[in-house]
Amino acid sequence: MAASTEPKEGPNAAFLIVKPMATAARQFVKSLVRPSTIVYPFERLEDPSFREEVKVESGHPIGVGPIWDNYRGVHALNIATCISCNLCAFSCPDLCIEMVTVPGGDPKHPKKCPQIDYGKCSYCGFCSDACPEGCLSMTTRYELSTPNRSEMIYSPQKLHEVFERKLPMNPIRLERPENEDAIRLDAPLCIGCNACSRDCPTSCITMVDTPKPTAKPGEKLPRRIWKEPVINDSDCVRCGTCISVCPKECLFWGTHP
Amino acid sequence: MTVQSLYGVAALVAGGIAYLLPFLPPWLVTIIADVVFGAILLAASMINTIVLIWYERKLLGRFMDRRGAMHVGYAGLLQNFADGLKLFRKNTYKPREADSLGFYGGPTAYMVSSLVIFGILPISTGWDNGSLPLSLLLALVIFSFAPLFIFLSAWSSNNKYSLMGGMRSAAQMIAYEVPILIAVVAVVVLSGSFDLTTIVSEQRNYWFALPLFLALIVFVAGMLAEMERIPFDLPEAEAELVEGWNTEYGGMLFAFFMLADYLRALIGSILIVLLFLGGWTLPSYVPAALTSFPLAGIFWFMVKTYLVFGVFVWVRASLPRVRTDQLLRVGWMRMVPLALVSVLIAAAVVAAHCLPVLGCVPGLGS
Amino acid sequence: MGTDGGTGRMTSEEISGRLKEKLPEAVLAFEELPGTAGRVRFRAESALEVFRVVRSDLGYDHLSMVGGIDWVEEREVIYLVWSDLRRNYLLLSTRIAARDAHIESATPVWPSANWHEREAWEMVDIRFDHHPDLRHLLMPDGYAFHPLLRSFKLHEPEELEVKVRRV
Amino acid sequence: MWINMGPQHPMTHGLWNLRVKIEGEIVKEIDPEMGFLHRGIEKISEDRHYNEVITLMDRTCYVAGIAWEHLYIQAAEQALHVTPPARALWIRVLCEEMQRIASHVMWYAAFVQDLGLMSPFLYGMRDRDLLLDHFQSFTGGRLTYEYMRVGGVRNDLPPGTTDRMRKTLDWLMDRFVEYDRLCMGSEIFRKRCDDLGVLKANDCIAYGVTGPMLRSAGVRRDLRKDRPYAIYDQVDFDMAIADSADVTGRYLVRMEEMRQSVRILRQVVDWLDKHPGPVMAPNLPRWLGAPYAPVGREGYLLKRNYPKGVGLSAIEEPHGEANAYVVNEGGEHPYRVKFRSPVYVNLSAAHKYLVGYHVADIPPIMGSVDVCVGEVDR
Repeated sequence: MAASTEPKEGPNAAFLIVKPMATAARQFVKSLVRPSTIVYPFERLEDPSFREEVKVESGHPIGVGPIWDNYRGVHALNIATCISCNLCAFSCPDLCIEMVTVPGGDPKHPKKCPQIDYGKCSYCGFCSDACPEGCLSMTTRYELSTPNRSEMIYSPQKLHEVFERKLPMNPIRLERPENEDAIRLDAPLCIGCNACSRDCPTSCITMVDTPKPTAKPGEKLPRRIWKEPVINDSDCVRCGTCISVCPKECLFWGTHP
Repeated sequence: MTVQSLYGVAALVAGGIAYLLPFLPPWLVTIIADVVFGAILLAASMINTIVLIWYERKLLGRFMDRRGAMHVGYAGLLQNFADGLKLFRKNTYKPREADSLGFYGGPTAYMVSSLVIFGILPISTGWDNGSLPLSLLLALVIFSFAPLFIFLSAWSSNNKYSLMGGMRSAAQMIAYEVPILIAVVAVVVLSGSFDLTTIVSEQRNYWFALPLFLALIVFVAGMLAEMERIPFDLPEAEAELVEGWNTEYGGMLFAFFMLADYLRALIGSILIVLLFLGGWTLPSYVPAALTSFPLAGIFWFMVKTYLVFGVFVWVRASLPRVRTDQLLRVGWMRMVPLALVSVLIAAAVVAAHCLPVLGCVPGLGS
Repeated sequence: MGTDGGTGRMTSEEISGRLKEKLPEAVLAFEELPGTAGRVRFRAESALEVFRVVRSDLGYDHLSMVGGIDWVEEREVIYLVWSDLRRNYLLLSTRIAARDAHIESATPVWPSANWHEREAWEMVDIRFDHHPDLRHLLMPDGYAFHPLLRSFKLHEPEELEVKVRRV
Repeated sequence: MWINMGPQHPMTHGLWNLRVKIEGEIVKEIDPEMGFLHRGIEKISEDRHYNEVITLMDRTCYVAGIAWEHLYIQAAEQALHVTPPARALWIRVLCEEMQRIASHVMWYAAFVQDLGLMSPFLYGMRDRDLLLDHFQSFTGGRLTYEYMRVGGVRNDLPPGTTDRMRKTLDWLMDRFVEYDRLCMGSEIFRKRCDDLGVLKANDCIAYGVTGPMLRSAGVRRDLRKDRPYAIYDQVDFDMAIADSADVTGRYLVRMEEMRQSVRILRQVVDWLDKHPGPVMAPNLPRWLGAPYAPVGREGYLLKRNYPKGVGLSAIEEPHGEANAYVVNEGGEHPYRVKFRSPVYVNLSAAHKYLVGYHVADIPPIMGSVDVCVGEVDR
């Protein structure tokens, strides 16, 4: 049945401005005690003492809660645990993450950590979902206004400063699908060059010797180092670095073993 | 004109000048005293207007479940000065095709014509500058200059929105002048005088709001239209006309309009207090302690004025804006008859010399 | 789709039967499409007849959207129609050759096609014949490109020539 | 005299231009100009992963973001042959109905402000904030939620959400009474809105107008009832109908819809309390699963013969009926995404309900259409 939406009272009842004025007056009296607004820079919802004072609870016009922990604000980056896997940069729909070198890596393979341009960031949280180590996470920090546009670019060090403030970090970690694809090796193509193992951010690729087949008469064995990568599947974060560095394109995504 | 013809504050000033500078001729003393008194009036009205804006912001804030201005000065009292300063620093742009004289002269004349009325309105006994037997009429006449200036500035800003706003403004003000004047006639009939001081002193026993309740309603509605406040703010209906007739104005010229609007709001509230709510007097049965402290007259006058303005704010917080044709229809077809009825009531009261509820009242009529 | 959407199989068969009976040549195929009564592929040349039949005989009185899809060599025009009577959607689609892509406008049958067709024209470059007002809608006047074509690549800044209309 | 109402004009909630030809105060002719906010969302979608399109959906309609997510997700799931778990469907309906209330409250605030009434604007914003708080508690965002994923929703509700929700719903029901007092109880409001912007049922159907505008003309059409998607066939609610086909009718329909949404939400919350479970479909392909990563070689998906498909979804968005058409050609990006925005269509009939009224009537009429330019221009 359709709900009745007919007005209860007719439009031309005498002097109907009384009702709205009474409503406004009621609101006036209510807000004389305490208006629903908060004086923002001085009172903050996330401040426990303020919440205690105004007894914020659900249904109260001041709000149903603090800044919740899964708020998607400025990122916090723990440089120490970052493995430079590039997954955050890959998953960014706005291309606002750039991997920049930070001091601390070995000179041959410098350590790279995300630098985020908040002028472009859409705060979707895909990077923090993608981070396999949980070192890049969004925090409850929401104030980043600045008079200078270049200050919107947060270097890894600046993101690490956010991390050091111990703000609440996004508690939600997404589970990986069980049938997740894994890195597979097209063995006949492999030349055993060690590039994948060298660049693997989690060091889950080890090169193992493969037996060199004996050459049959008339057949020429390919020139290669007789080693093949073996991937420790439980450690692999599926960043695809090995695929991108492989010179022979012999690594590819395959189904779960 | 001699010194003796002045009294009240102006006389005080003149006396002071004559005491301090005894060598000055009396006519010069009078002129200086008038100028000084004018400056005091200007300052008083300006400060009152700005406080009025603050008052509206705070009140409207509470009606809207928020706080209003609160950071500059105590409880935001200085916020308007800060806003004014900002507007003062701003560049004023004139549209290329706009007419200079009207564009700049309109707001100035609007402002000046609003300020002039303050020289006429008695605030308390011993305040006003001389007795004007027709002060009420003069005040209303100056008050009704405004549509002309608004239309002038609207027309000369060469903007379609401004033009429409100016047209609406003129139409609405003319439509509401008539019921206002008729309602005032009711008051005049009851008090027997056009002098505001006399009108107030005639209300020493009871306020004219009681017998002339209809006239009060008409007058309040008419004043809302004259001040262009919600629900009658169609000339500057920001939803369709951007800012109505002051669309093209920025910076200090906009501040002029803004200030003049609130000046007129203040004048409207003062007129309502003077005509219907007993001015600076309280009814005679009120304990004497309430009326005998120094400056009691001004105090009660201000309290009443601000309460009346609070009602305007209340209306603004709870009613939407009406449409032009509805406004005009209400003005001509409801307000005018109501005002006429109230004139009849006033005449009946005067004729009977008695009020059925309050009993016989001495000192009515001629 | 969470649920089947209330499309009865009977209705689909009925619709396809009616269409084949009325328009034996114009209708090329009738396919199942979850969430709708079906998808009708028709010949672009007889578009207006199809619209008339769908509108008046089948009772699909409400045109939800018109969209163009660029399949490089040809372009597809989809019409999503809804029937208040049957309470389901029907998808009409037709393919036209990419060069000189044009089709009869649906505005005489469904007035609401007006803006949809303007958009499809400026986005996918499908000209709608006898359209009352085929102007740019979302793109600036005088915009020479058709952004939703596959040949229009993102990340390549284009020179814009915009003619500004004066009021 | 032609006047331009927009693109920077208080009447245009968003960025568009309504050119109006007036004679005196009467509107004689109109010509809407759109495209000021055109961002090419359909084009950008062709360059994004299926899940990444969701970030665009929130920005399509900035007052009903999650409804658009719902719309897109349904089409994408159909195109990709993914079935979400039941709890995810219920959570999506929870989101959509919360969004409906939030959007309608926002509409109320803006609409009443167009009539010059400021205080309900702030009441509306205040009450909407409660719903945004709820959204933030489980999606992490207040306006752009990025919550739904192909195959479910990103995360489950945090503990205590349902209880907080119930309290909020009670509070909101009281506020709806207050809204009605301020509007329907006001003679001036009725005078302004009665018999204004009339669009009769046959015109509505001819011009494809949907949503509250159509229902206010007495046409019984609500996709939640007529073509129940997600779990709308399992909840009990009424369709809001009015007969007057004018601004008042639209107001009444929206007010009633909010009450019905509260009714749906109460049922949804009860269901969610009783039925814990997963919120993501298991066995999603890796590139749809949670952490996204480069696919590696070109054509990886094509090699795997991922099934092609076409997805068509239709939801009753707060503004009306929205459609999405997603073509999956087996790639990691959608081949084509086409949206039908209800406001776009409702606006295209503007000459039917604007011509002949006063200039002062334009803001309330356009306000009653509930224009959201983000979804018109896309």
